[in-house]
Amino acid sequence: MMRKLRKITFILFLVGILGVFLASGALAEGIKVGIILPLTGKLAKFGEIEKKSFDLAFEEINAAGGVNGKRIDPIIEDTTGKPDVGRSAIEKLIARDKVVMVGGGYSSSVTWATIAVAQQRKVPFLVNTGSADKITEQGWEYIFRLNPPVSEYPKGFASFLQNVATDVKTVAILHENTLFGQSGSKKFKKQCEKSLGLDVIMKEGYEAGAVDFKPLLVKVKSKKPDLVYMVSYIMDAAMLIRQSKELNLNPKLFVGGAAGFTLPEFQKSTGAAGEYIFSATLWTPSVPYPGAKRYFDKFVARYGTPTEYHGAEAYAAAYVIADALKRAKSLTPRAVRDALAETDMMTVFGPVKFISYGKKTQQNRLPTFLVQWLNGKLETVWPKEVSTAKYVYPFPKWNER
Amino acid sequence: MKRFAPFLLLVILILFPLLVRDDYHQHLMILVLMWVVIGAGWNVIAGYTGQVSFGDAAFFGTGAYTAGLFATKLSISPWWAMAAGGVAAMAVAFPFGWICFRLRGAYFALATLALNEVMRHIATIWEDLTGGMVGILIIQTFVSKVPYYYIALALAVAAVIGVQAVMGSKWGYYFVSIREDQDAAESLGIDTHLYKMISLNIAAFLTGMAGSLYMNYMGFIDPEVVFSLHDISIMAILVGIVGGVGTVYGPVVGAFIMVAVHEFFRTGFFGFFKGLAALTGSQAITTLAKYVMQAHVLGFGILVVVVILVLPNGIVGDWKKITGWLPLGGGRRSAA
Amino acid sequence: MRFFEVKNLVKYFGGLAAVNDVSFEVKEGEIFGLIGPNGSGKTTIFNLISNFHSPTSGSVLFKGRDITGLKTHRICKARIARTFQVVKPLGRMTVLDNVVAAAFSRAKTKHEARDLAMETLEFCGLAHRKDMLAKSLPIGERKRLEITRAMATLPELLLLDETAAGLNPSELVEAIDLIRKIREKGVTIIIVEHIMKVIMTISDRIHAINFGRTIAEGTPGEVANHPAVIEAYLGEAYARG
Amino acid sequence: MEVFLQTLVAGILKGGLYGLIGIGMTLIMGVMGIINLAHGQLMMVGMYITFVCFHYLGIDPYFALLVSMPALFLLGVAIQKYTLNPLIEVESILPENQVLMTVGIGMVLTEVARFIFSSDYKSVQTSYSSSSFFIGEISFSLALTIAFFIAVAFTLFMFWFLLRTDLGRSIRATAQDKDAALLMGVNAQRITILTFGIGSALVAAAGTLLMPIYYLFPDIGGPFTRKAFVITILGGLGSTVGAIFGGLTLGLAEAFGATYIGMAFDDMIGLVIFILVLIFLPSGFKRITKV
Repeated sequence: MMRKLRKITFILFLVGILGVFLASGALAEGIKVGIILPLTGKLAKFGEIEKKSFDLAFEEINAAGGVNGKRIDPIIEDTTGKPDVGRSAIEKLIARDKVVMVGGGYSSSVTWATIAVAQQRKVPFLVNTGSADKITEQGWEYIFRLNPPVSEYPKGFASFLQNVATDVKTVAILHENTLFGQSGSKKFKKQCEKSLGLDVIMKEGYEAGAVDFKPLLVKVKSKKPDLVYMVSYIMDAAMLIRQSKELNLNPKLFVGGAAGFTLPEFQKSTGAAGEYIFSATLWTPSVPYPGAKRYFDKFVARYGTPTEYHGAEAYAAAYVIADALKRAKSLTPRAVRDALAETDMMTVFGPVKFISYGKKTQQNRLPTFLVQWLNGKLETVWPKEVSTAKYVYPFPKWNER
Repeated sequence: MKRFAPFLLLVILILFPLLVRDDYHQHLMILVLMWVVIGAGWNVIAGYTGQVSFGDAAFFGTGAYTAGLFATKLSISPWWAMAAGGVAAMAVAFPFGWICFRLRGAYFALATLALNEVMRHIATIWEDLTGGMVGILIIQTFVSKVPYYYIALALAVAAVIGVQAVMGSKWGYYFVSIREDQDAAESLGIDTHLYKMISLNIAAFLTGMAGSLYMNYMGFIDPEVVFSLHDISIMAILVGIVGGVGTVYGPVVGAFIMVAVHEFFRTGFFGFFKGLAALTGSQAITTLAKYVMQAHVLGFGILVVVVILVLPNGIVGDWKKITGWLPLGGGRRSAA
Repeated sequence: MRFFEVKNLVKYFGGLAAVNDVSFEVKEGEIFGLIGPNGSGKTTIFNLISNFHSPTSGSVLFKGRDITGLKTHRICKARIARTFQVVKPLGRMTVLDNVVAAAFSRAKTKHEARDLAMETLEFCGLAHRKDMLAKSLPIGERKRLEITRAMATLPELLLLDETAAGLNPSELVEAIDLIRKIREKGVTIIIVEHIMKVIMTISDRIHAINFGRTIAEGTPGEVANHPAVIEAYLGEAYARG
Repeated sequence: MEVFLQTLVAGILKGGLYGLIGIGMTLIMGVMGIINLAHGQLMMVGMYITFVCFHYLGIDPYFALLVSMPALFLLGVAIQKYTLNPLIEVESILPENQVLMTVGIGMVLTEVARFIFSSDYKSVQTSYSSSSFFIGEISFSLALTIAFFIAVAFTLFMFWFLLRTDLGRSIRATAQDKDAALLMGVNAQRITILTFGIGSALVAAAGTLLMPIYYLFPDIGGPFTRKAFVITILGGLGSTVGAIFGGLTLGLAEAFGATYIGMAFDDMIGLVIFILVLIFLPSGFKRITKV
């Protein structure tokens, strides 16, 4: 008898679970937009910032009346930072949730695995972070990219070298061995040698997360370059700068190639050592785009932590998505794609217009800036027209401060 | 009944894409089948031969890169590289095994771990060949999932049947003898070094093939993805031990469970928590759902700890133990 | 041509000589006993013959061929089989599979291997246990499994390491019977044994060692009365007492 | 010359810390005969404790040693008692199931840390974090130099402990010959538990000492686990002196490799040395030093 009772409870339990699953299928009806981000795993930190920004933006859009009176329902899927899981996520979004378009896309490997599906299924995908050049070099008509590809990050810095730092003759390039570091540094080296006429005397990669960069830096020191250009993420960036200080390594210019050198954590963990460090960047709260600073403040007010360029990319992408949905003739993937192709708007991340140039198609083209840490604040120093402070050049020597 | 179970399973698997037409589930099944192949390989060297490998990703990645390089450098269809990927993985396994099989037990395991990392570094640093972290990108051959599904199925079936055949032969007896007692095996005329090499190369071949399949199917690889210690090597171990160490169908069960569990956590128990939150409107459950979804690696970790403590021989290996617990299995227990 | 011969075998572990200049010869078809107190180097000699350890110097000759330094599995192929003092059953395999694995060293097909294994099991009186897991056998039968497995490799020379240790009196009798039966099959046997009663009853000739050195050789009667042997064993008895 | 000397200094200072990481691992390996693949993750936990002490309680990292070491000792004891020791009785095909278990424990620790602290980078910025002093042209990082001397002090203390105390002798006896130790009345279970605790506490110390100059996030454990086993194999299992040699060798090899071959090879150099030592010098430097 007891056994029978247990059996019945067990079956009832299973039925109950099934019931909740079925219930979960029949949820609110809005315009479904899929967002693909790494919310767990190693990349979770940035995925989380992007998710918060998407949430913030979609809430604002919905509060302001949504898209022609309809709510946008973002369905945010976790890729865990793995391509095969990313693919599971987009297959689910398209096949089960029947989204009209997809956004997000963080690391290049996951982005690639997912956009291929989007193209094949003819669902538009707006990439806002995946930065491998190849993503928009396939001529795929359903794929759009908001952020510039990795090879274009040092663009803004070049004009500074040509106009201000003209006495720089030799360059040492240090980079992390990641997609970002390897392609960014390669491109910069080419640019130095071909168009800037600089002598690259050293180019060396390192595995992110090293404890001690001194062997590398002492080598740099012995070669006495005028410019040290580093493509590094936050913590490696901070270690490089701190240990340069320890070694009293004094080039004319320390420049970070985007990424790590502009983030608040960099300042926090270098302290005074971070002063006067330059960095190329796509976005900081001080960029001259409408709403950039406001977005930053809103984010801090809401979540209590600062945001950075990944967040701005996501926030801008949400508005581009809303804009395209508004203009779309119908809420079908095809119509949304056509509307996206005609996007021409201003966002917190800059102007967005998908154009074709070189090998790239449907790629947004953005200027890059040069920023410098001055008095603990990140100031835009180049191009001159948009600068918020005057640059300090050359770099004051560590032991003379 | 038990004898026909594999055939029944095979028929279901053959019919699967015809019955379940949505890409999402087909994709998950392709992953399951790929893991069956990797798990079968791991099971040969670790489960049957007793030489635990922490470095399956070295073979997986080699297979994947072989396919990728065939396509990008030689313009040969990466499908040809399926076999070549297996062979290339063997080319890595051969010198490695030759040198490192003088190490026993945990030391061999550490050496495989080191191999895993060395291969990843090589793929990262040798930019001219591999493209470094930029990775390799190819355009997939098929739009539909179905061809990939059947290729993966063929590979998985071949792997399982192949392993079964090997294990029923002299090699199989030798592998298990080596696992049980290497000295005794050696004294019975078994060239333990040779047969460990054979076992490792079978594992490498299967894993390399799975890597090539991955390249073909996913279209993009970089060193972090295919030489990942966590996502490939450890996952292979999990598939092996959860399914059942040293059993033919263990990897099949293990692959299915691991992919399902992974997806289960990722989607918050397939939307269970979201559904519950929506039904009750409770903020607490929404928060809980968020945590549950973030806990998938934690879930894996706990799964490892629990499986090793409670089901050290995996689900297939300790099947009798499990049926004893379930209330539904009560009928049989009362007989005892 | 001599059947089996050990010449000037020396083995150092670290700075200590475990075997120091031991030589003996075994004739085809005989049971040759190797005795000595605990730690005198008997098992080490077996390990040197089957090359679990390689000798520091000296050589092992089998049917006129120098087999010193041949890999362990090749020694087995050369038809010298051994058992272990601490039994090494292939625990999670059945008794039959244990023997089949051994039989593969002679059989070409699985079928042949099974037949050979079954035959050997019958011969050694372990056929009734064939489907049991080796690890669940009682100690006496584990020792028997060791011998069965060794016999399935069809050896011409069998090295038995303390086969009788730990057996009860009735098992002891069975073990002695089995060893005699094996010899009748034409297999030459070298036996290491601690239990004097066993070795004295079955051996044709005995070689005694202590501290890795030869102290006596001869028929059981001669060796038992050799003063050096008595001293060695008395010494041990005192030490124990 | 300056490059050479600076590299030498960098290698030695780093090697001191590596030695401290290695001693904990080598004790565990020697006594239990297993490889603790959660070693780096235990260090990560120690680092988080240091971070919490500094950030919320305002305790200087060097004083935080007094918190992180006992805490990790208890954690190590719990891990050994409730997850590793029970495995001795579990019947399993794979003899390496204790090693696999440590992998699982490592994953759990990492993810629990992520749960509590998220994936954000944390660092401890003290007044001395980026200070240095110069001897001639050669720069010495202040924090790293202090860490080096504390590490040396711990190492000497461990020597004294292992050679001069009863518990230390029991641990050494168990490491050398488990069966003999059992015969002599050593309670092996208790010894393994204590050893795991001590090993964890030592690696926590290494983590704490690293905190002022390094940074922290949940995944930081993995690379240090790898370094730890490289050091241990280099040094020879269970050998304390060996662990120090192993640590210094790895530190120097990494530093010189980075300077004269390339920083990208940093990790690989350690791994290649590791495989070479495994093959050609199976008992590590123990064979040479005999301690």
